[in-house]
Amino acid sequence: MGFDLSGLLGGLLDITGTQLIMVLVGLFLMGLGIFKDYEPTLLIPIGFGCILGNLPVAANMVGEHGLFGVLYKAGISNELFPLLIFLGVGAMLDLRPLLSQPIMFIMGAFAHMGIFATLIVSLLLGFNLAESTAIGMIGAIDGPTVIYVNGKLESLFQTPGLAAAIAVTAYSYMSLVPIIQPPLMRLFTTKKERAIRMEYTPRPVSRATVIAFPILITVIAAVFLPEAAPLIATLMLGNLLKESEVVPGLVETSKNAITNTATIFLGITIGSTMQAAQFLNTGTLRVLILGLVAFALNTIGGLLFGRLVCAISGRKINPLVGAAAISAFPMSGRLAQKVALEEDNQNFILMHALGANAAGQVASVLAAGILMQMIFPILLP
Amino acid sequence: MGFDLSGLLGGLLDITGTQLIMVLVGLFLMGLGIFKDYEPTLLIPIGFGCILGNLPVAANMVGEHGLFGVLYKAGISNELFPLLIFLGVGAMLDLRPLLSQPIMFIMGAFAHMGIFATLIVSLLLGFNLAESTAIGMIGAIDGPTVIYVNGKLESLFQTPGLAAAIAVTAYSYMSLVPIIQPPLMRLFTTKKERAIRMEYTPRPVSRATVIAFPILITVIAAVFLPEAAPLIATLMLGNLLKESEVVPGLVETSKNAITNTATIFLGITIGSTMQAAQFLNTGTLRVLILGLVAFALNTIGGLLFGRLVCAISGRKINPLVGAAAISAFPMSGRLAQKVALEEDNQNFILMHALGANAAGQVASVLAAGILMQMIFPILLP
Amino acid sequence: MGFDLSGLLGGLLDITGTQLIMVLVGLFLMGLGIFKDYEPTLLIPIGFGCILGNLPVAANMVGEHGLFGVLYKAGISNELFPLLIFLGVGAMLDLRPLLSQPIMFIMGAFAHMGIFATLIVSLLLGFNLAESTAIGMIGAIDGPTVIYVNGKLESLFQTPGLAAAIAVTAYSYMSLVPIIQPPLMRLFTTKKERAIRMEYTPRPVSRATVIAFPILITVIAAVFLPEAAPLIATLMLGNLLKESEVVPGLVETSKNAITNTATIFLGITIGSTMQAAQFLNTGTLRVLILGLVAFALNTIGGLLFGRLVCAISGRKINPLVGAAAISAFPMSGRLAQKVALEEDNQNFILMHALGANAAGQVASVLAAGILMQMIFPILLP
Amino acid sequence: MEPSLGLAIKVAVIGLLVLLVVLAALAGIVYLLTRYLVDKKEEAPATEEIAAPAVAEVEEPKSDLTLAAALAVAIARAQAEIQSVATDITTGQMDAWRQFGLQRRLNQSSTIRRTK
Amino acid sequence: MEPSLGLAIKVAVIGLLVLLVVLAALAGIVYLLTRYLVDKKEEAPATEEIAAPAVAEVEEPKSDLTLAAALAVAIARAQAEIQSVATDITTGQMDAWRQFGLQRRLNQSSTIRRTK
Amino acid sequence: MEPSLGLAIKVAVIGLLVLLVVLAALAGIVYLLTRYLVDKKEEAPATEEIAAPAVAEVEEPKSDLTLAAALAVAIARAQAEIQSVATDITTGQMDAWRQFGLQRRLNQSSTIRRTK
Ligand code: NA
Ligand code: NA
Ligand code: NA
Repeated sequence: MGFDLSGLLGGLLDITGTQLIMVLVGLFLMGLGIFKDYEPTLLIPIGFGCILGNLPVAANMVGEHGLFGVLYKAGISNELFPLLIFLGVGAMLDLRPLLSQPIMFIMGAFAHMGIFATLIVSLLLGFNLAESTAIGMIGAIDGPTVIYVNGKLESLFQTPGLAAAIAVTAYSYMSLVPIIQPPLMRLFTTKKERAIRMEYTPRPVSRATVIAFPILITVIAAVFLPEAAPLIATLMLGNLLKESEVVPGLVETSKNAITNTATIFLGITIGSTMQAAQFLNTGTLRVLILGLVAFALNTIGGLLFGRLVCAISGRKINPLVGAAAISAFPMSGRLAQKVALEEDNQNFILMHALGANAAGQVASVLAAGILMQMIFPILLP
Repeated sequence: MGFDLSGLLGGLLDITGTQLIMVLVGLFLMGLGIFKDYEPTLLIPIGFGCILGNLPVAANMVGEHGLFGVLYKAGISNELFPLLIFLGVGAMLDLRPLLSQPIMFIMGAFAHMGIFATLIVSLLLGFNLAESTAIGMIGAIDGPTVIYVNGKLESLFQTPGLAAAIAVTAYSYMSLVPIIQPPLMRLFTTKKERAIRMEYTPRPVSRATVIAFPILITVIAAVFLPEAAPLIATLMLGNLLKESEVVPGLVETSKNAITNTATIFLGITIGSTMQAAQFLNTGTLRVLILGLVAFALNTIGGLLFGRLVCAISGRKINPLVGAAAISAFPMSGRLAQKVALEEDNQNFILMHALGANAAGQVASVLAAGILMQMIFPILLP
Repeated sequence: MGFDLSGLLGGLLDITGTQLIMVLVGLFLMGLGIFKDYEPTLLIPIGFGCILGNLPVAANMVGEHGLFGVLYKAGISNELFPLLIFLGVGAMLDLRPLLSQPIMFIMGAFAHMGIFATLIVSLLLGFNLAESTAIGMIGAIDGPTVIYVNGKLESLFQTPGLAAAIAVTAYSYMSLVPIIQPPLMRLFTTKKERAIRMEYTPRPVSRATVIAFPILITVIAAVFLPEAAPLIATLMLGNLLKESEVVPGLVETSKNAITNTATIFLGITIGSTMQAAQFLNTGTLRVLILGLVAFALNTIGGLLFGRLVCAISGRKINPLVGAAAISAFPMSGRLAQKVALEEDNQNFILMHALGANAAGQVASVLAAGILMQMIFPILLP
Repeated sequence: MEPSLGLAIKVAVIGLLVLLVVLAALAGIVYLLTRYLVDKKEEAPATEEIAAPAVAEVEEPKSDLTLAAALAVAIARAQAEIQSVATDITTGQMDAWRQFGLQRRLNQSSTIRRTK
Repeated sequence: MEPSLGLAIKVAVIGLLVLLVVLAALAGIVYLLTRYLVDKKEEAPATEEIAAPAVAEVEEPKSDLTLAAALAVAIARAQAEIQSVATDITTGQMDAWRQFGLQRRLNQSSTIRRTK
Repeated sequence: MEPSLGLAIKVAVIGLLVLLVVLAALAGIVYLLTRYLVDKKEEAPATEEIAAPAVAEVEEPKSDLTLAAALAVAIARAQAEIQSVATDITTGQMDAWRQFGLQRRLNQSSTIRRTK
């Protein structure tokens, strides 16, 4: 009768201590999502996948014929899921606050300098150029973009488990934006600056403009940044479908069925790649720190440029808007508004901040494209 | 001019008598679904697939490049569709009646003894161990579980057409639960027993409990029953998403778009595997009988255990609740309520019966896992 | 520093003049969809795909691992997407106006003579038999059917870029039905004929009939037209699900999530096949002309048969109904009503026209099946 | 392998004829269907309607109930919307984590938040 | 390789016992969960409810507002439906392209047009 | 193949500059778009609005109609819900097959039954 008991209990003995740690990590990520409501659509599936990827069941799920293996092949290795999510993100994205204040585009550039700075720091810490680029991209705080860049560069990675570490770090920091940004906003601006009120006199945005913009930026990306163009293209296709106002069914399905399906599948599959054997090493710890550095530098860059513009404009621009020029849309824009209200409860900078925020979403993908376009000829001669 | 007439009429001459019988079977299954409203979401696609699988068109649909071939590869051979359906079932499943009355779990064990008994009977009738296990699983009355077990064991089957016969039998009996269970309920309990009223004093169930339970059972299954864990995991992921209450979009898509798509695709594909040449043999007839035996024994097992508990508890427990401890959720719980009302139109045992019913859903997947875990080391040394 | 500028600007130099023309074609198709509201669900994705397929990004998108390559393999080469769209079309199709006036079926035959006539003309213009058949099918004005036939015959095509030209022509003319049909309606009927009022005394249609019809026609197609049966089968499965009235969830998902997803994916992928190098040649121009001829001849055929029936019936039938017997459902039926109202603003022929229109949808798929059934034994001996 | 024009004409003519025959056959079949399936099935529900006259009577006065129900549902939904926002705004003394959590939900566009 | 009957009986009996043990264990775990997770978590929302009594008061009179809101939404939707049709019907002097465009939208069945 | 730190700095600096240039270009393009696409397109709908003043007048009194319509739809739906349940409960003398069928529908959770 021993045959079955060993079959049933064998699994228990196979679990290593590091796998237990990963199970706890998975539980922690799910807890953040469920009880703290931090990006639950991402963290619950990722945490769930992480748990399953580190218990004996993994043998039946991660392999080619397992659920995670099937999903990995169906949508991660070919980068379909991030693109489908971008289709939905585009269909939810409102670019009007940005299009009515085109100056906000410039904010987006400075709020992404952390990516480039972290690239250099990562190289100094021993990562190779491909790895450093992917690590820097964490600063964009944009899960699908990071997964996409990972997929393009993964074959050049040398540190074991790095792709999973980068993906999970990016998603984790996406959920921690409301924790990380406000203190930096208060630290790098003065009370007076945060209290600056801004006039809201947007240029009117015609239907033709909101339709022309997604097409134009797609064409520009398709010509100059072909490596990142699929991301821009799907994002802007979603936005175009929405702004065209003539295909509500396609918009509805893009926003809901397609995005939600891709989110669940991508989440559990990415979670399952967090294998203890590869994940728990100093590489992951460095990625966590470097990702935080990249994100913090992006925020600081945005704030400092905001202060510069503030000074130049004769204190007409609230520098908090600069910190909103990152990819976490519309979260970051709302945080800028929130911090501004702390100093002056009648200070409404939301529309400006959302404009900068939309610029940040566009800038993060462009940054990914520029970096890939520059390093590919070097790394893949 | 004969070239085309032969091309157009050739098909008619190719149809065999047995294929005509299968077309009638398909029509009958569809009729059950459409006119009798018996599990129409399953029986209409299965019946439709069965018709197409037995007419000349099958040559263009079943092969690798045909619609059924494509769907088979996309979601049956890799077991994706049953898992996706379980994701949606989990998102619809309310475990509170069970969690508030944990004693109902025990009911679930006895209402699945038919599976194990039928395994032995099947072996005596000449099926091999893998076949007998799959046939016994019909008793669980749970389509996705049966398809999943089929997929795992199919390579060990020797009887031609057995996998299709088992799958279709399971789905057919799922639809016949309201026909099969009530007479057994009346036969194996006394009038007095059926009239027993039950107090409903559930333990309060906290949000933490409804969230912790799906995670806990997933971990337990992932450690001890890795063969069935993908089923438990997707079922409980769906339930966790629902109970977390923070991801309504993911729940909505899981319950609707994902489940409905998988249901249509799985139904027509399973239906198309009912090929006359393999399906119409004595094996199928034996499967039909053995499946009925397994299901009936499950119900009887639940009822007898219910009577035992009834006697032990001093007639505080209505034995009908025991018959509800099967996987057909929430159908079986409602049938127990209905039969109870026949004796006493003020006797409300629905919440108890639904608790047992949820236990039955969990127990059926666990039974599948335990059996696979035990026989795999024997059959695949 | 030159390394990056060349990397970033290289793309610009690679664009050829013909590619620029294709980008303009893509913009034009999108403009038709967005600003003129002509089949925007098709033309926006197709136009978008066309632009991406002709810019440097194409290298990353069209290949096996690119987004378009992945989608092409997932749903075009195996013909999954057209079949999924037909599932949804079926779930939206109301056959009652046709079933209550079975005579309308006959109209459908004459309104498809353009397909057969164009086949002969195409052959005279130098296309081979497979090519001529596919070109003739454009006259059916039914995108999914044309894509499906393309897929079946594509391996026999000799003209480069022909499949893309045919697909895009079909979709373009689908969008131009309201431009092309009304002038022909006025030209080929007399004022008096258009003013004929029709009695509306439909036969009552029982639930059993609306359920039996989709099954019956599926069986007939599965026996006699196995090459086109997958199209008929998915169309009629969708219709059966709808008419059964017992599976609203499956109908909802078929009509929305499944159809919209397939529409977006099919659109951008078909658009991306419009490669300048192959698309811009005299073949495409001839296809555009022949497709228009096929469609116009279909309309004229329907009108002339309508006049014949009109005369035979003693002017009881308005010949405009004949022009509605094409596949563009319910567009063509509404156009017939509209033209009839021009002569007599109390003349309601909508229900008759919609009956003919539904017959046209069925007839176009049958025509495809008959042609394939006839030429396959000749071309693939 | 390349077929002659004659063959193409043959295919076209016969194809059109076959299409006509098939559609005529369908017309005939549908004629028979509508003729013979009509009454049998239409009666079944009819008898049911007769069998349940008491129900109809009970349902008539329910229209007020349904009006109330419809309004209740609509109001409950609107209320849920307003409350969820109100909660976010008025929770001054909540613990910081929970506050950020709610903030996060506010941050999401309403299209993302609401269930389809 | 083909197992004997004895083996099958062993599998069945032990399998049933294991199922019983596993389910009993689950019952025990759930008993502990409902016992020890109940109060701690239920209190948290309770204190919040106490912390925000002013909110509740503010919301009470809102029911009229929500009724208005619900009706407004319902009416707006119905109005949008009617208008879109009305526009199509009453646009006699529009340019031909736009007219055909609207026509096209009319042509689509309402199930296709409305957003799910 | 492993690039030097100098190369990385070059990539970072030039990358940031290129990003700045690209975004500045986009700002310029959008400035031009909003400047030159605004009036032309905004006028087109304006003329249409002028062209159809009679329509607007006709629609004004329709608001009562739409209120009625909205309520009717809401009530009809609620009624349908209640009826389907009522039918199930009150069909004592139905044939057994149909009864089980309805039972089956009752058995399904309402989330499954209702169309999304
Ligand atoms: Na983002
Ligand atoms: Na079940
Ligand atoms: Na059509």
